[in-house]
Amino acid sequence: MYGTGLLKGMAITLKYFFSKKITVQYPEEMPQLQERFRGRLYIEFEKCIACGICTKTCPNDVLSLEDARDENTKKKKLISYTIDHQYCMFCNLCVENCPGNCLHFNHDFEMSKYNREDIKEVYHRPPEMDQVASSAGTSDSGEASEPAPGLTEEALKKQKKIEALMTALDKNPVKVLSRYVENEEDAQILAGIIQADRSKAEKIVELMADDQDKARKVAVAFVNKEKKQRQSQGEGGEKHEHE
Amino acid sequence: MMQKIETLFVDLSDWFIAWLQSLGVPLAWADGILLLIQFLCIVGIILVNITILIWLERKVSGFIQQRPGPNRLGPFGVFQTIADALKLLTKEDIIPSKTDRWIFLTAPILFMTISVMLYIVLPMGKDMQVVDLNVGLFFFISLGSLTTIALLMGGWGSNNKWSLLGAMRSVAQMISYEIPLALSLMGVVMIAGSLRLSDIVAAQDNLWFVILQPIAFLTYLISATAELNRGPFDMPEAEQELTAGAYTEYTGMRYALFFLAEYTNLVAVSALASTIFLGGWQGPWLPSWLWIIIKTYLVMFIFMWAKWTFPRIRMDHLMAFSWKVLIPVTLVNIVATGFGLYIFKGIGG
Amino acid sequence: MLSTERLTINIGPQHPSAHGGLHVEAVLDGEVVLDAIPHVGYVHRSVEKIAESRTYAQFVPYTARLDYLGTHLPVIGYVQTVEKLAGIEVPERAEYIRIIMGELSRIASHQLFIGSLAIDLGATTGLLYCMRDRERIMDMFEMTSGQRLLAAYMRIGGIAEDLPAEFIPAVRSFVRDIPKMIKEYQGLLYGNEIFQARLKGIGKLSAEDAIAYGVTGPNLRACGIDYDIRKAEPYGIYDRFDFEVPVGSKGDAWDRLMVRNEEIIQSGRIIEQALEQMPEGEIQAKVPRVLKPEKGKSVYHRIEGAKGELGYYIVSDGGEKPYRLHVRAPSFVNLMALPLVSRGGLLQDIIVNIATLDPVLGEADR
Amino acid sequence: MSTQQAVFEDISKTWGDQIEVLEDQYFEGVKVPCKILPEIFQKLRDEHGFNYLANITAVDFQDRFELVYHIYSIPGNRKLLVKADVDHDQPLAPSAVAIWPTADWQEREVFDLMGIRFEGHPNLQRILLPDEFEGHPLRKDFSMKG
Repeated sequence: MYGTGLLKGMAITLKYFFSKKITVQYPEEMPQLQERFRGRLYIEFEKCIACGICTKTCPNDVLSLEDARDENTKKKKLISYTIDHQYCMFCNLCVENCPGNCLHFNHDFEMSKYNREDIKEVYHRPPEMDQVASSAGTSDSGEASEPAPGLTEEALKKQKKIEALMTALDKNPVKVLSRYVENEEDAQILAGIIQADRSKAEKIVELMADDQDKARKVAVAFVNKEKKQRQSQGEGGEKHEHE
Repeated sequence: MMQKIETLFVDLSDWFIAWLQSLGVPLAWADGILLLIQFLCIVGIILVNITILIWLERKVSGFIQQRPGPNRLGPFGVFQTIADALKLLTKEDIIPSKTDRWIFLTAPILFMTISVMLYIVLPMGKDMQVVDLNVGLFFFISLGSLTTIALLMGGWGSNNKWSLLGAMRSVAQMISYEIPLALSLMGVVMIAGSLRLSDIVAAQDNLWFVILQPIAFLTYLISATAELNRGPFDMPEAEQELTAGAYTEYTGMRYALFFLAEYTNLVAVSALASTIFLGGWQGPWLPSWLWIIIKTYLVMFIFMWAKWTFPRIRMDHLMAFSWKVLIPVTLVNIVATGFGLYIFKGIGG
Repeated sequence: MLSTERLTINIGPQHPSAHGGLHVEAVLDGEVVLDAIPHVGYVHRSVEKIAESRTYAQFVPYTARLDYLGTHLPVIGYVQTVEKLAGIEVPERAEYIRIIMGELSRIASHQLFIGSLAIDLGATTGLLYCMRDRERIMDMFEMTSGQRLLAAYMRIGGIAEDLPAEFIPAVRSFVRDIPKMIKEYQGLLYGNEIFQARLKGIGKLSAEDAIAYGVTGPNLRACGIDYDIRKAEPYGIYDRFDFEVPVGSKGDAWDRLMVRNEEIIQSGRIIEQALEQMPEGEIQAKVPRVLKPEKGKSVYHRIEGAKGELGYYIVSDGGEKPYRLHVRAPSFVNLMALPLVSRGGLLQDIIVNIATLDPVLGEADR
Repeated sequence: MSTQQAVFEDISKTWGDQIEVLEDQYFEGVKVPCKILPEIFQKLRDEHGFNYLANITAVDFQDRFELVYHIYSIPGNRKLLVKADVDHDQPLAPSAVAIWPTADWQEREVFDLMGIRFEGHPNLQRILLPDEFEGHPLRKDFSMKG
């Protein structure tokens, strides 16, 4: 009969009138991003060997780098690295082709800026990366690569210590961590936290190299927080914290 | 207490007249002043109603489309409309150079004025009516059809092809649907035996006319949708075809006036539907003025629900539907009502 | 008899139903259309010239921007052309993944077709429901490639990354839900009498005209011609799947809608079969880092895109960049039929015809 | 393939050594002189059922242009490639619009981007680029610097 189609449509819309709303309330509620989501491109400056493959693979000339010969090792080193996000197509070609695996996309998608110039992101060589203080050869990069003498020695020592601790932590986390917390169980919890969040691991390792007491305090704080969280999760059902 | 709330507004006006008379103002003057105040109240009611209504329309459309609708300003986003109105008020009033200036400028004002005038005869509760005309229904229908002129003025004055097309469509549509609209109300008038709206409400003491006249109610709803230029009959605007039809060249507050007037009409038409078919302000427990609001909003929900479900009909189908379906159906309904009345009176008398 | 003046109005390029930059010059007599002349080129980006200054691998992401509504299909077409040109064999698993992604793109494109048709007819809610269902496909694209709309997932010789673990359950549940979605569109749109009245008998295109004007894809099949490149010249591994090619009979807007509706179901069938048959293994063939196809070789390769025959013609001069690349865009050719189907109808039918010819201007203008 | 063979035999019988058969792994084709294009198209459409013109494009080889036509026969599911050389200094070619209306826009596109004029085209105007645009961007000598 004429009109049944209309009524059927109205029944469908009425059904949805009372159904759950599916809009993601964006600024308050972050969208569920998939693991491979390509947000902002970033570079791990320390790992880059300045080979320039990324700049050659990029279809849109987003990437550019400035390199120089190291006086001592005769190797190329990276002085600065520029990512001009406004031309990026998020095609992933640079990430796939990077031999040192130092280009990545993170999950940050809020990239809008008020000025066109602000979109460009320039990485400068951090001063502590220059292991031996050298006055020559780096003059073109200005303030970024002229570290104060003396500090470099100390920074280098610390760097090495951190690196050693990090490898130890990766190999046997519970053993290393049990020195900083009360018992083995807590050490295990802490190991879990550190494995889940790399930034926390780095923080703790840095403190270990610097100030043992402070590291202990922070470690205990981490464990207590995690314990509390587990408790509340036990009450409120399984909830995955989304990052 | 209940009685107090029921007669709240009537008491207020009685008290006001008495107060004016105690100051030595003659009765005729006092009545005049009261009329003026009543008119201002209507404008106030309209504005408040429209803010709620536009918000409601957005909420309904959102809910139907699985969205929450506006929810940023105020609780549940109720202040969204106010913010929008403020924005439109502060916008530049652009008058294109090639327009027919005076026609262009007066069209939205005329549209709004006509829409507001519709409210004069609507009973908004027991004894709550600005003017109880003995030809109230007739007044309503004839004023309602005047809005065509305002739309035509807007479309013609804009000197824009889209606007003109929209205006032409609106004239054709309004003329075609005026007839079934009036005819579908005739059955009710025949039963009630009066064009006075308060009489029609009183005649529904025992039985709402929607039960006696279901076909008339349906045809009224359909032709009212067309009269209101609402989806699925929104030919004159037809956003996807005519960009905005007759309103294409309007900006700022002038555009807002058109927009507001359309919603004013929506409230008026829905209120008339509840007055004529749903027993008007009559209802148990609650005060009469609350009943009419509830019924009006229910009718408006039906309008919104249909708008957000259906696609737009085609122009020639629209005309054919009016002339080939609605008008014959309403005519048959009138004849059937006449027969029914004759038989009923024959039995009764 | 009143003499009436002809009225020329410009639908677009800025118009709610211009589908992204189409300009139709409509000559009207009242509401009756005397002629409708499409003007394209408002989103021209000279993709073919860009190709000449990019290496074969670098050009991959640009192709996704042709038909951005069925984003994997133009990429598949391009990489397969280059593989033909350079003689690269693609691993089995990559072929299956390409089929799945391509058919998902086709479903996404057709869903958006239904939605945009609905909103062009004034049924806003239809669009929102279609968008909601398409969102699940977008999520799957994000899952695999990290990009939602312009997923550059295909690579010359294979695909970029293997499927993540959560992908296959997601596809399965989506394919399972296709009949439910269709039923909802049926209830809200196809079953609606107003909707039917707006589409049935509108914009008729005869089979002869369709062939003469080079109309392809669902629009050609709606005219009653059983021609699908997936069957006529199976590319990739399409010869391994069992599916039907839906064909219309009248060639009107309604048939164009119904053909696409049926294609969604058939694509679902293909995806199901592909999931069953998909082997484990390599996803990327060995491709030299700098790809230099043989000098003087040229290849024309065509696939069944969401809009019709999508062809690439590439000429190599032995260098690492294509000497000449031409895209045979179905939307561009299909748009030529717009005056043909619109003449004699009403102004409102032009909107229906634009929507049902389903041009995507990124592809038409290139 | 036998019918395809017949096509080749037929056209080489008519035009003799003006026709050069192209070796192509995927797409069998012929190379013909530009001026006999309309006749050969007429014959292909009317006698051999090639009713569908899929694609027209042109390649700039700097000393010459090469027009490329991809033609199908839809019920027969056959395909044929036709190539023709066009002079670089005076790029003129006969139009195929009278035989396949679909050539209309595609020839306009070739004219627009490559600058080959088609004689007998009803409306040879720029299609993708604005009317006042100068030059033809797909030519190799087109300057990319704005």
